[in-house]
Amino acid sequence: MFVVLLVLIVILGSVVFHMVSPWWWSEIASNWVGMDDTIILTFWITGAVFVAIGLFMAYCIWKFRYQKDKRAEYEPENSKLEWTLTILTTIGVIALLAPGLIVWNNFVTVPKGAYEIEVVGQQWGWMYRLPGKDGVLGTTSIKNIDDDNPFGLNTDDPYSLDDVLVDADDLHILVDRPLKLNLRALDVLHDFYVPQFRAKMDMVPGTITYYWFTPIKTGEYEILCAEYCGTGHYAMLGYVYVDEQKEYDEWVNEQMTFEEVLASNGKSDLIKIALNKKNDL
Amino acid sequence: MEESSSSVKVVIPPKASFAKEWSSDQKAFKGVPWGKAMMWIFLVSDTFVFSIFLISYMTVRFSTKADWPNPSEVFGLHVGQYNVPLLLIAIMTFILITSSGTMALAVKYGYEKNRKMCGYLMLATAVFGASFVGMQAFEWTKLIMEGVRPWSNPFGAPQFGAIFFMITGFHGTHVTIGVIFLFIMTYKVFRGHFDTGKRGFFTSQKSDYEAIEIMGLYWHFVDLVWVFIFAFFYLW
Amino acid sequence: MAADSYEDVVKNKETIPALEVAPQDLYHAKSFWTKYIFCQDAKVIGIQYGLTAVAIGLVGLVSSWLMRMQIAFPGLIPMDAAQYYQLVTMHGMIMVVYLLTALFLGGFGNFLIPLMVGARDMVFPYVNMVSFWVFFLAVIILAASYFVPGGPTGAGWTLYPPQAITSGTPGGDGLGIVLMLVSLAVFVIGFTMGGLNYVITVLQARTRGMTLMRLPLTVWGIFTATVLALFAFPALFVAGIMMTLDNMLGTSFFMPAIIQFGEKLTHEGGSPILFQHLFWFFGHPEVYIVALPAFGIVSDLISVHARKNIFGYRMMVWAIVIIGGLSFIVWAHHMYVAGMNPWFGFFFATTTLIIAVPTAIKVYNWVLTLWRGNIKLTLPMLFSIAFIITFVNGGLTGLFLGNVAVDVPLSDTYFVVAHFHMVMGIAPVLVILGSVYHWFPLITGRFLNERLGRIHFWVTFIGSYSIYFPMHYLGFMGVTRRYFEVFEGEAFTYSITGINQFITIAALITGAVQFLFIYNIIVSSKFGKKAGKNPWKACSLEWRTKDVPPTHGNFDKELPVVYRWAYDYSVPGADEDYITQDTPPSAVANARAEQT
Amino acid sequence: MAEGTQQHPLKIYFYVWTLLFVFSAISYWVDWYGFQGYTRWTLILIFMLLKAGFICAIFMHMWWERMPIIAAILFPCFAILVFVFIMWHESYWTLIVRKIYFAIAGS
Ligand code: HEA
Ligand code: HEA
Ligand code: CUA
Ligand SMILES: [Cu+2]
Repeated sequence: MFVVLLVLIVILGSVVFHMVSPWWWSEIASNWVGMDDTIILTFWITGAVFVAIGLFMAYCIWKFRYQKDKRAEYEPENSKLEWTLTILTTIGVIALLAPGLIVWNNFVTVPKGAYEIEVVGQQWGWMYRLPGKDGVLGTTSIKNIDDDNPFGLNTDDPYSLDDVLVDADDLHILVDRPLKLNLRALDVLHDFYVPQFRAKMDMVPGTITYYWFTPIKTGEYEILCAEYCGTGHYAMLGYVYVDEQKEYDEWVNEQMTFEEVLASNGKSDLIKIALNKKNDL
Repeated sequence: MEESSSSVKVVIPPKASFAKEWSSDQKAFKGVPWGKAMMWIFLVSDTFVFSIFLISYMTVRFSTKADWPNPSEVFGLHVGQYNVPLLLIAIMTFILITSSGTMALAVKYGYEKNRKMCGYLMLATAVFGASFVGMQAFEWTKLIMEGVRPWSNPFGAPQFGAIFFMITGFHGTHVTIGVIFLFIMTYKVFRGHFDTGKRGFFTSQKSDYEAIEIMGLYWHFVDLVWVFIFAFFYLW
Repeated sequence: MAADSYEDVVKNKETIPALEVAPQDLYHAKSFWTKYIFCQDAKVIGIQYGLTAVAIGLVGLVSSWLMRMQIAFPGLIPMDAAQYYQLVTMHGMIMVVYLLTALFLGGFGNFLIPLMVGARDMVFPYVNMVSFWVFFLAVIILAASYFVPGGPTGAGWTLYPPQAITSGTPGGDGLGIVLMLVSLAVFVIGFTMGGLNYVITVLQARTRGMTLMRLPLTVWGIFTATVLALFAFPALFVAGIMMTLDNMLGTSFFMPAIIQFGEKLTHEGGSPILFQHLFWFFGHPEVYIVALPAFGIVSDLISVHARKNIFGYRMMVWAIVIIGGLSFIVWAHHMYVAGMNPWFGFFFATTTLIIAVPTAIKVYNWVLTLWRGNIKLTLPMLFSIAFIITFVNGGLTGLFLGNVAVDVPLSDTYFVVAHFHMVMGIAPVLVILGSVYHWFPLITGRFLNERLGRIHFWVTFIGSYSIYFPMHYLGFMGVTRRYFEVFEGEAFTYSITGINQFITIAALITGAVQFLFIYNIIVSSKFGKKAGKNPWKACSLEWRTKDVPPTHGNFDKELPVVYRWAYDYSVPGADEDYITQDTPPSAVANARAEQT
Repeated sequence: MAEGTQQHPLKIYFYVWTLLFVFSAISYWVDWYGFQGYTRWTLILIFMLLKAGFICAIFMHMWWERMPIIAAILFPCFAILVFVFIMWHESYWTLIVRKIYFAIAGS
C-alpha cells in the first residue's frame, strides 16, 4: 500500500514543511496587519480542508482497495450529504470572504489625514514628487516632458511650482503617518512594491493609480518592481527609508523644488507665467 | 454505412416541454438541422466578436479626454447647397435592410422549392450587398481624402479614425464574404443543385435548400450588426 | 408525429426510439494523402492534434528547464535577460494555448466525442479537417517567430501593452510580437471551426437513447470547455487585432501618450487597462477551458478504476455548467492590483469565491466515489489520485488569491506562479498522462508498459509536487515573478538560493522522465502487450466499437442504442461488475434498474 | 427536404420589412432633428432594439424556433451585458482620474 503511504507523506509533509519552513514573510512594517491576519485565517480554513480531504482519501484507498470477490457499493447519489457539504463549503467561503472585503474596503478608502507623494515609474527606475508647501501636487502631462522638466509638470498650473522633485531611486517617508501614494508611469506598466508594507498597485501610463498605508517602523526597505516592464524589470529596484520627522525634513530640504529646477535652467519666464496664474487665484 | 432498417423520423415532443427537449436523446434542438444549428452557434460566437469591438469602442471613447468628432457632421454630404447629415449612411442602411428583405423572401421560396423566385431574390440580395460594399468603399475614400487616418484625424480624438476603419472594415469583410457566397448560392440555385442534391465541390455533402436558410441567417446577422453600428457609431 | 416514441425515450423503455438523425455519408479516403494527411476521420484528426500539441509542448518543457537553470544557477547556461523573458513568454503561451487547449479539445475532443456519444464522426468532417490544418499553421507561425530578427516576443504570456509593443521588450519592436498575435488569431479561427463541430456533434448527433444526462462526464467537460472557448476566444481575437493595429499602424486603442527612453511616441489617449480586461475576459475562461476537460476525464477514470458509479452525477454535470457560466464574470480577479476601478474588487472577489463552491462539490464527489469503491490501483487511478491532491492544493491557494485583500501582497509573486502551476501545470497534465494510459489500448490495441509507467508516475507526481509546493513560500516572502535574477537584498528574510536549486533539480528530473514516457509510447505502440476489447471493463461507448482500434465510421452497421448512463458499475444483481451503456434491460433482468 | 422547415405567409415579411424601414427612418430623423441628451439616447436605443428584435425574430425565424435553441442563443449574451456594464464604469473612472491629474488634453 505504497500509495496510501505516499498520500499520507504528501499531506503531512506539506503541513510539516509549512511549520518548519524558514521561508516566510518578512516582519510587517505597515498598518496592513489585516492582510496578514486574513492570510493566516485562510491558512487555517484551507489547511483543515486540505488535510481532511487528503486523509479521507488515504483512508478510502486503503480500506476499499481492490478485492476480487468484492463489489463496490451502488449509490448514485445522496442529496442530503451533497447539500450538507455544499452548505458547509458556502459557510467556509463566507468566513474567508467577509474579513477580506473589510480589509479591502480599508485599503481603497484613504483616510482624511493622509499626505500625498507621487511615485513615477519609468524603464527602469523610480522618481518621486512631493506636493511642497501648498500640499497639492500639480497636474502633469507626458507632452511637457523634456530635459528641463523630467516630470512633465504643467507650468501653467499654480500648484506645480513648489512641488519637490526627487529624481532618484530612493524615497524617504514619515513613520506613523498615513501616506497616500499616487502612482504614475511614463512608459509602461510598473508596480511599486515593498514586501514589508504588503501593499502594491500597478502604475499605468495614461492614468493615475493609488494606494495608502501607514509605515509603523523606521528603517530601510527594498523596493521591487512587481509588474513586468521589459528587459530591465528585475533590476528596477530602489530603497524606501522610513524616517522620524527630523531626518525626513533634512532630506526634504536637500531636494529641489520645481521652481528651483526651472530657475537653474534659466527658465525664469516660465516661473513668471506660473506665478501670475497663482496670483490670479 | 447506411443505417439498414430505420428511416429518419422527427420526434417532436409536445411544445411546452423545454426541459424535456433538453433531456431527450439524439437532438437537443428538435427539428433543427446540423448546419443551421452550427450557423446559429457560430453567430453567437461572432456576436461576441462584434460586441467586444463595440465595448472597446465605448471604452476608448468614454475614457479619452479629447473631443469625439460629431459623426453626423463628419459623415454628412453636400447635396447642392445643403448639408445633409449622414446621408450616405442612411442610404446604406436602407440598402442593407432591403437586401435583408429580399433574403428573407428567398429563404421562403427556398422552403417552397420555388427555384426561379429563390434564385432571383438571391441575386437581388447579392447585388444589394455588393452595392453596400461599394458605398462603403466610397465612404472610406472620402474620409481618407479628408485626412482621416487610423492614427489621427483632423476632427478630434485619434481613436475616431481607428475605430471607424476597424469596425466598418470588419463588418465590410463580413458583407464581402456574404456577397461572394450569395453569388455562389445563386449559381447553385439556378443550376438546380439544390433540387438534384448534387455534391458540393469542397465538402462533398449533398446540396439542399437548407443551405439557403443558413445563408439567410448569416446575411441577416450582418444586417443586425449594422443596426448596432448605426446606432452606436453613427448616431451616438 | 410519433409523440409516444418520445415518451419511450424518456421512460427508458426497451423499444428502440425512432431515428432522428440522418445517417451520415462519410468521405472515404482514396489515397495516402486523404487517409493520413488530409484525413476527415475525427480520430485521426485527434491524433494529429495531439502529436502537434505535444511536439510544440516539448519546446515549452525545454524552455522551462532553461528558465529554471537561470533562476537557480545563473550563468551556467549563458543567457541574457532578454532571452530569459522570451523563454518565459513562449513557455507560458505554448503550455496554456498550444499544448493544453489543443490537446484537450482538439486531441481528446476529436478522438472521444464521436465515439462516446455514438456518432460515426463529427458532423462536418471536412470543416474538422480544415480546423486541424489551420491550427497547424498557427503552430508554424509561432515557431517561425523564433527565427525572425529580434527573436520571439518576450512580453510575458499576458502580452500587456504598452510594454508588449515597445522597444524595451524583446521582440517588441520587431516581428516577434506580430507573429505571436497573428498566430493566436489563426489559432482562434482554426479552433472555432473545430469547436463548432464538437458542440453540434454533442447537441445534435447523439445516438438513440443517449440523452444529455447519460453522457459520460468526459464529454460534458470537453463540451462545456468548447462552449466557453467559443465565447471567450473572440476577446483574445479582437484584442489581438487591435494590438496589431497599435503596433503596425500606430493607432491608440491601448496606447496612451508615453515617453520611452526619452522619446515621445505618437500614441495618445488609449487605455492599457482595456487590454487587460479583454485579455482576462478571455484568460479566465481559458484556464477553465483547460480545467473542465480534466474534471470530466478524471471523473471517468476514477469511476472505471474504482469499479463504482461516479457519485452525484447530476451534481457533477450542473457543477461543470455552473463553473462554465460563472467563469465569465470573474475575470478581473487577475486585475485586483492592476489599477482598475477599485470598487470592482468587491464584485469580483465575491464572484470568484462563489465559483469555489461548485468546484468543491466536484472534489467531494470524486473522493466520495472512492468511498466504498473497489479501487484498482492501475496507472490511470494513480494519476487520478495525484490529480485530486494537486488540484485541491492549487484550488485552495486560488482562494487566497481570489480574496481581494489577500491578493494584494501575493499578486505578481511566486505564490501566483505556484498556484497556477499546481492547478494548471500539473493537475490537468496528470489527467492527460493518466488518460493516455487509459485510452492507449483503444488507440493502438496495446497496453503501455506498466513498469515504465510506474516509474513515470512516481517521479512525475513527487517531482512536480516538490517543485511547486515550496514555491508558494517564496511568494509569501515577496519574491516577485518574472525576475531574471533576484538580488537578495533587504526584502527577504532568508536566502532563496537553496530552495531554488532544489526546485530546479526537481524540475529537471520531472521533465526528463517525460521522455521516458514518450519512449514508452513509441515502443509500446509496436511491442506492447495486446489489450483486446474493453480491457478496463468500462461501460461507455468508446469501447463498444466493431474493431479495436476503431476504424473509420466507428461502429458496426447499426449505431448502438443506449439504455443507461455510463456508470453502471457494480450494479446489485448483475452478473458482471459493469453493464455497458448499450446493454438492453432485458439482458440484465436481475440487475437493479438505472437510477438517473 | 430538410427537417423542421417552416412556411409563413408572404404578408408578414412585407410587414416587417416596412416596419424596419420606418424604424430606420425614425432613428435617422432623431439625428436630423437634433435631439440631444437622454431623449436622443433613449430614442436611439429603443429603435435599435426594435429593429434588432424584428430582424432576429422574423427574418431569422427565431420566433418560430423551439425554446431550447432560443435559450442557447440568448443566454450567453448575458455575459456581454455584464462586460458592458463593467467597462462602462471602468471608462468613466479612467476619465475622471485623467481629468483630475492631467490638465492638458491627451495622455
Ligand atoms: C487550470 C487552471 C486554473 C484553475 C482551475 C484556477 C482556479 C482558481 N484560480 Fe487561478 N490562475 C490560473 C489558473 C487557474 N486557476 C492561472 C494560469 C493564473 C495566472 C495567470 C498569470 O497571471 O499569468 C491564475 C491566477 C489566479 C488569480 C490572480 C492572481 C494574481 O495574478 O494576482 C486568482 C485571483 O483570484 C486566482 C484564483 C483562482 C480561484 C479562486 C480558483 C478556483 O476555481 C479554485 C476552486 C477550487 C477549490 C477551492 C479547491 C476545491 C475545494 C474544496 C476542497 C472545498 C473547500 C473549500 C472551501 C472551504 C471554500 N487564480
Ligand atoms: C500548462 C501549463 C504549464 C506547464 C505544464 C508548466 C510547466 C513548468 N513550468 Fe511554467 N508557466 C506557465 C504554465 C505552465 N508551466 C505559465 C502560464 C507561466 C507564466 C508565464 C509568464 O509569466 O508569462 C509559467 C511560468 C513559469 C515560471 C515563472 C517564470 C518567471 O516568472 O520568471 C517558472 C519558474 O520556475 C516555470 C517553471 C515550470 C516548470 C519547471 C515546468 C515543468 O517543467 C514541470 C515539470 C514537468 C511536468 C509536470 C510534465 C510536463 C508534461 C507535459 C509538458 C506534457 C507532455 C505530454 C505528453 C507527452 C502526452 N513556469
Ligand atoms: Cu518596472 Cu517592472
Ligand atoms: Cu482566473
